[in-house]
Amino acid sequence: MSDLRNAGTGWQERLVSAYKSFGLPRMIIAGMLVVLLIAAPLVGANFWMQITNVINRFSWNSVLVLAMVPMVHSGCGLNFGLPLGIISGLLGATISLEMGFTGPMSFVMAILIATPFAILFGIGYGWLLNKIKGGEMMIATYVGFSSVSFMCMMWLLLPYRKPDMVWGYAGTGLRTTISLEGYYDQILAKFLQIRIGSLVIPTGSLLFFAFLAFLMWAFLHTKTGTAMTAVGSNPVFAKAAGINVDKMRMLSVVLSTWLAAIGILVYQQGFGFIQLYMAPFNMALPAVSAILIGGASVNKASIANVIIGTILFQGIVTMTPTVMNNAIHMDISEVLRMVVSNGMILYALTRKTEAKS
Amino acid sequence: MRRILFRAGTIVLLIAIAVCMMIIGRGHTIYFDNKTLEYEGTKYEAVRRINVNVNGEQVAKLSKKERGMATFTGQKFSFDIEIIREKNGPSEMRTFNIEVPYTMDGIVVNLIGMIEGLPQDAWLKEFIPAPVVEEEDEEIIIDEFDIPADAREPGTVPAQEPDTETASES
Amino acid sequence: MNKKQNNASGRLLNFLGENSVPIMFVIIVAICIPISGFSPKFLLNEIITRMGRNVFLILSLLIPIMAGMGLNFGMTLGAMAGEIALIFVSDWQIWGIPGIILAMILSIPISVVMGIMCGKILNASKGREMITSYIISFFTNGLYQLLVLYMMGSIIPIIHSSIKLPRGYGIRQTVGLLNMRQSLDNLLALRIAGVKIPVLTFIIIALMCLVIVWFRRTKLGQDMRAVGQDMEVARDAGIDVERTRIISIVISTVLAGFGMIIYLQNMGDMATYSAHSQIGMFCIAALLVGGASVDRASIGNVFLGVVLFHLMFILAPTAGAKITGDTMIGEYFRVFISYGVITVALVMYETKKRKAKAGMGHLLEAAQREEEKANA
Amino acid sequence: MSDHVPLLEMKKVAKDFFGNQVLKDINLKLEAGEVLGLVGENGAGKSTLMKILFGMTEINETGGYDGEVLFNGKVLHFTSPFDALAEGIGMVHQEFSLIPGFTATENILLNREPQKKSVVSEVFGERLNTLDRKSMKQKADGAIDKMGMHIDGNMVIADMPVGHKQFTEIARELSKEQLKLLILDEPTAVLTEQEAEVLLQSIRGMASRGIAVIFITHRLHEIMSVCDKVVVMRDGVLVHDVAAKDTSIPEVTRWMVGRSVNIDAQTHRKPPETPTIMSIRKLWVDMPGETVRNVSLDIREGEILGIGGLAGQGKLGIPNGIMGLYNAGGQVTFDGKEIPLNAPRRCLDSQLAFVSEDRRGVGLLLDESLEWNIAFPAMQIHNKFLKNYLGGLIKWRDEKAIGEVTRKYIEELQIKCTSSKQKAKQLSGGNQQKVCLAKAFALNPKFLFVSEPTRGIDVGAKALVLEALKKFNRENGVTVVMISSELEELRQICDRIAIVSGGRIAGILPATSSSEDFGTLMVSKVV
Repeated sequence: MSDLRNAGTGWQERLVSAYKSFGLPRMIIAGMLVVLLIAAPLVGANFWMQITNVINRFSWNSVLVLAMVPMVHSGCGLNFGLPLGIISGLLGATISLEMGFTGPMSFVMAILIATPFAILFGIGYGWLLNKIKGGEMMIATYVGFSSVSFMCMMWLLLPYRKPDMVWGYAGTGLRTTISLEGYYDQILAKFLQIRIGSLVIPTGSLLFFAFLAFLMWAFLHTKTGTAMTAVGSNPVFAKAAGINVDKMRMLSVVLSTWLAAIGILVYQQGFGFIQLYMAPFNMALPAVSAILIGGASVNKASIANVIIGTILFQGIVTMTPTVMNNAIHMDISEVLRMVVSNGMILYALTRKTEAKS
Repeated sequence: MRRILFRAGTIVLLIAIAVCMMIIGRGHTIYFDNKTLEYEGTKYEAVRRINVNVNGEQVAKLSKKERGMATFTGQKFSFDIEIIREKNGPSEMRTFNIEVPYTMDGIVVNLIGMIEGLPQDAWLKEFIPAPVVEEEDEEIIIDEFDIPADAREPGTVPAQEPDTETASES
Repeated sequence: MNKKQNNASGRLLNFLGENSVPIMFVIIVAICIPISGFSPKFLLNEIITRMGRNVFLILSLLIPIMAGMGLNFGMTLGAMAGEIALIFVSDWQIWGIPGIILAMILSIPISVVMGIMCGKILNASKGREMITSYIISFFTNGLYQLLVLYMMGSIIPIIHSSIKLPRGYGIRQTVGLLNMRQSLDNLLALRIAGVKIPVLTFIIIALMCLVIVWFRRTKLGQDMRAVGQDMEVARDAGIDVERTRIISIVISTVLAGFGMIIYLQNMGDMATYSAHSQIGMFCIAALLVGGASVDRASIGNVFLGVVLFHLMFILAPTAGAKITGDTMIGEYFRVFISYGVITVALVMYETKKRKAKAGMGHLLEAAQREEEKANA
Repeated sequence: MSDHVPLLEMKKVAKDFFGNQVLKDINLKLEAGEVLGLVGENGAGKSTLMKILFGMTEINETGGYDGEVLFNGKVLHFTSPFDALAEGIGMVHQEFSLIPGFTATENILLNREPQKKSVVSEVFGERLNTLDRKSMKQKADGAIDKMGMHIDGNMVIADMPVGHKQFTEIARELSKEQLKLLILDEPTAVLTEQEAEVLLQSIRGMASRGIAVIFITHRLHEIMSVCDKVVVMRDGVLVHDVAAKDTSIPEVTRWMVGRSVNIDAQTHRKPPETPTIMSIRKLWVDMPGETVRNVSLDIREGEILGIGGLAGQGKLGIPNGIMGLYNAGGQVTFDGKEIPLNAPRRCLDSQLAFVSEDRRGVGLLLDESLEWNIAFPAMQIHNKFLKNYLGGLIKWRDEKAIGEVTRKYIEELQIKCTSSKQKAKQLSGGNQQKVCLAKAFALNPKFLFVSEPTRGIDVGAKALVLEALKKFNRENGVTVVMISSELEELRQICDRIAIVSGGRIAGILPATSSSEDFGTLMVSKVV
């Protein structure tokens, strides 16, 4: 039977299978974005401004989406525990600021300080996920939530003293949002920034993402990266081939956590603020649905998925409010975003994947 | 067949209960006025004091030009009033039954008109609340996760748990 | 094995291990009560109020657990159905107990439709029901907002401007339920030594418990238990597994709708866009605190859970403030505990599942050694 | 005689799975109250025949069967086992089909519980009837009595010893009033000797009540003691159908395994008298369904050793345990060094390789390319197909080298595929098996375990695989241990054959020994 299939893989069939693997929901979302792009000038929105917005949002979020890749590759599923990595990033950011670094140095130091936290948290998180193989996604979600709420207490209790970070009246406890002006606000975006009319391209941020994406791509081409993919594809095969499955999974979790930490720092430099307390809660689901929209599944993801997904998702998110508001004076973009992003995750969860144990 | 019958019966029963509830549970607000009333050229003066009782409970004590309020559910409403025309004078008891149209949320009755036995259109009016000028749209936060910043139990507004609040301050 | 079980200390350890979560909470509560300085009367009053308010909602979680579908994070769907019904009822100005009954009846069709949708999706994602039902609750929240924030008042007629947004469509942030506030709780209410007991609410809850007990004895309940334990065997025996699972979710959703209405009539007003968003999490946390696990929960767990969890909820902010001098610490602490307890329960469930799968190599080894001894 | 209708009659029943003929021309008669013993090697077609009789859906899904099955004189057209149950055919499968948290009573009456009506059920359907616990207990107890073995109806399945679970299953079938024919598929496999004896008695009891029984087992003495007639199957053909009293265990054994093909002594070399390369001592392996108990075995350098035996007797557990895929204990020395168990990496480092019987589960990365599948273990274990940068700090995948080696094996083993980049899941079973071999060959092992290399592949591919193994052994001097359920296949290429029975080595014979000798060993310690 399969011999038959082997014989005739014409280009039409390939096209059909490409369509099938792309999936209906993605088609709809891509179609929606095209419609939005066409509609934007028609309803009087500045087209290039829209494009700038999309690129900007892409540059903020892409690293967070990239953080999904390692864990998907090693078969740990979608990293709903992204907030844990984000917390490492937040620790890096706040400590860097507290230590008095400013300008570009504060960004470099934030990354450096966030790294050991990310590794430490990643190891703990990876250890836990190795104990509960098969139930990763649900537990990851709640590990994320617990850690966020735990850190809420810590932000209040840790001895931060820098006046522009803590509540003025009490002198202790971090503020919910901390402005990054004078620190690393737009530090990457301003680097080699290109302006053509109303189109602004944050070259530095894009290059930074490209650099990380390249590293990820390169890693997946090394011996270890290959082993990680094999673990995700078939853990028993990997075990039989002498791979330490748990170690590979752990590595992927650490990588994912670290990328999330870097991701939030990149996000902050674009956004201009550090958001603390309950803010990291909101971060996992958009990243998860972005990579799924990009064509990834629960156990397969590539760099291309990250790029396509982030563009599509952020495109929808940034363009719908303006276009909708201009067109029908009813801003249903937020609701639309919820339906689209969660619908995408649901779609991915209901796809049958090869049963593995 | 038997089952379909039973099922249909259950659904009809539920709908019947629902309809019943809609009738007996329909809430109305009734406002009592002790105000001077002009009807077909005749002027009816407000009295010194009227006490309004619903089910034996006093809901309003109305001096001249005052308005009282009561709420009730259903379409039929009965209340007693005690009329005192002079200070320390004798009181006069009257009982009234009125029917309220289903569609009206609130009605205003002029007690004077009722006491004088005028026709219904003289003393019954629909209560139309004065349009409140509101400031711009209130912000609807429909954030996906919607953890309130102070992370209370959902919907528990502090005002409703005064005990907890005061206790925590002490 | 038998020897170990007969061993008294072993049994004690077993008991402690299986009930570690409730025991931990008892300890937390025992420490917090003296620190917080609340009077017993106040605490008792609070607990009884919260019991009346929450127990019904939590009871709605029991049936999906019985059917092996784990903690139904999708109970939020029922809560939304209840809220939609309440919006209508409050717009139609139906007050008091009739209003509550009408809202319950109205919520049934909405809950059933949502439940069927949820059940079908969960059938397509067997093995990861929990994360799926969790995402479904977000997804449906989007649909709910589309309905309530955009369609109500524009497509669906809403009469009263008191619940409508000034812009002409959409429902306000809060919908006042003053006219039915606690009407269920106040009817037949008793006051014993200053403690108010909402007798009618408790009677309803007791009836619900009886219904659940009865339901376990029905054919459907038996089928659900069978499906919950082994889908394949149940299917081989001719039980329609998919349908049974959908029914369990539908029942849970309908009950959650009723529960939400009971909850909101007690609160007296409704946060239109956020009342449901956390309710699933709090109910699940409470159930788990009561000693339930992902695959096993009883009515006893519900009551114990409500008492312990809500005691913690009342005590944490004050105790936290007394200890650290900051009220917010306690607030965050109780959120942390809620999430933490769910995390711990999920981890325990998964590790137990894996342990059960792990083989009995040691038995083989022992048998071999016996054999050698016999040969020697 | 002509108007007498037997309870069950099969006429010219045949079945193929996509051109692969597994049953040919089966004719069979069974009277009410008769006990029929069905014996045959694994893959002889017993289970397919029973699946046809029981109306299993997979038969229908794969195109039905040829010939006729008559039950009580009526031609059967089952579309699902429920049809069979309705007709009065019951089957006790090898795997338990019981709800672990239910009591025996609940399991016996699963989905057939006596019920009481109530008002609620009038509205919401019969499923809201309450269970009638009292009559449930009565019915279940009745069935247990019928069986003759006492089990506690209130005991939860999870707490039961294995034997009682088996009896619960049987009681479930007996509780069905319409039961006329009961199929028992290796029911005694999990029973202790005494329990098995009770079961045999209860089979006799059933027969005396007029229930016909088809009894499948590898324990031939059980067949002899309880059956009225014995039916022997081999290679999809019914070879003998005789009364039990007219035959004997050795004769049945011969029928079971004996093929007329006599192994040509010339094609066989003399078993090499080389030193031992691997010695296994007191090995136990906890592999579900293939438990290994206290195995000791010496393997000589450069030989091809076959390990045979019936399914479920533990032959598969041996390589899986040594290679660290299942929990194992004992001692294994290879080339003078002890190999730690439960550590796959250490085995591979010592140049052992393993081709698993579970191609799709263990053997392949189904979603990846052939290149990955073939090169992966060699890359990971021996750092092959890698380019080193920065003094070995970065080990980059060498796609070119991987492509080359893959194409080399594609050619050598004649793997049919569109390109070396094709995904493994798109290949046919035979070609997948070749990929698994290529993967092992690419490791350049000194010692190779091959488990069921020909399972589920067509004849052409089978010959190729066996030839490739033989060549690999002869040309590279690699010691090969081949595990297979097909004795003939082992006899073709092996030097010596060890037979595993009951988790233990029952004996080791040269490949040229007679079929009967092997057959006797196979059933010698069956548990």
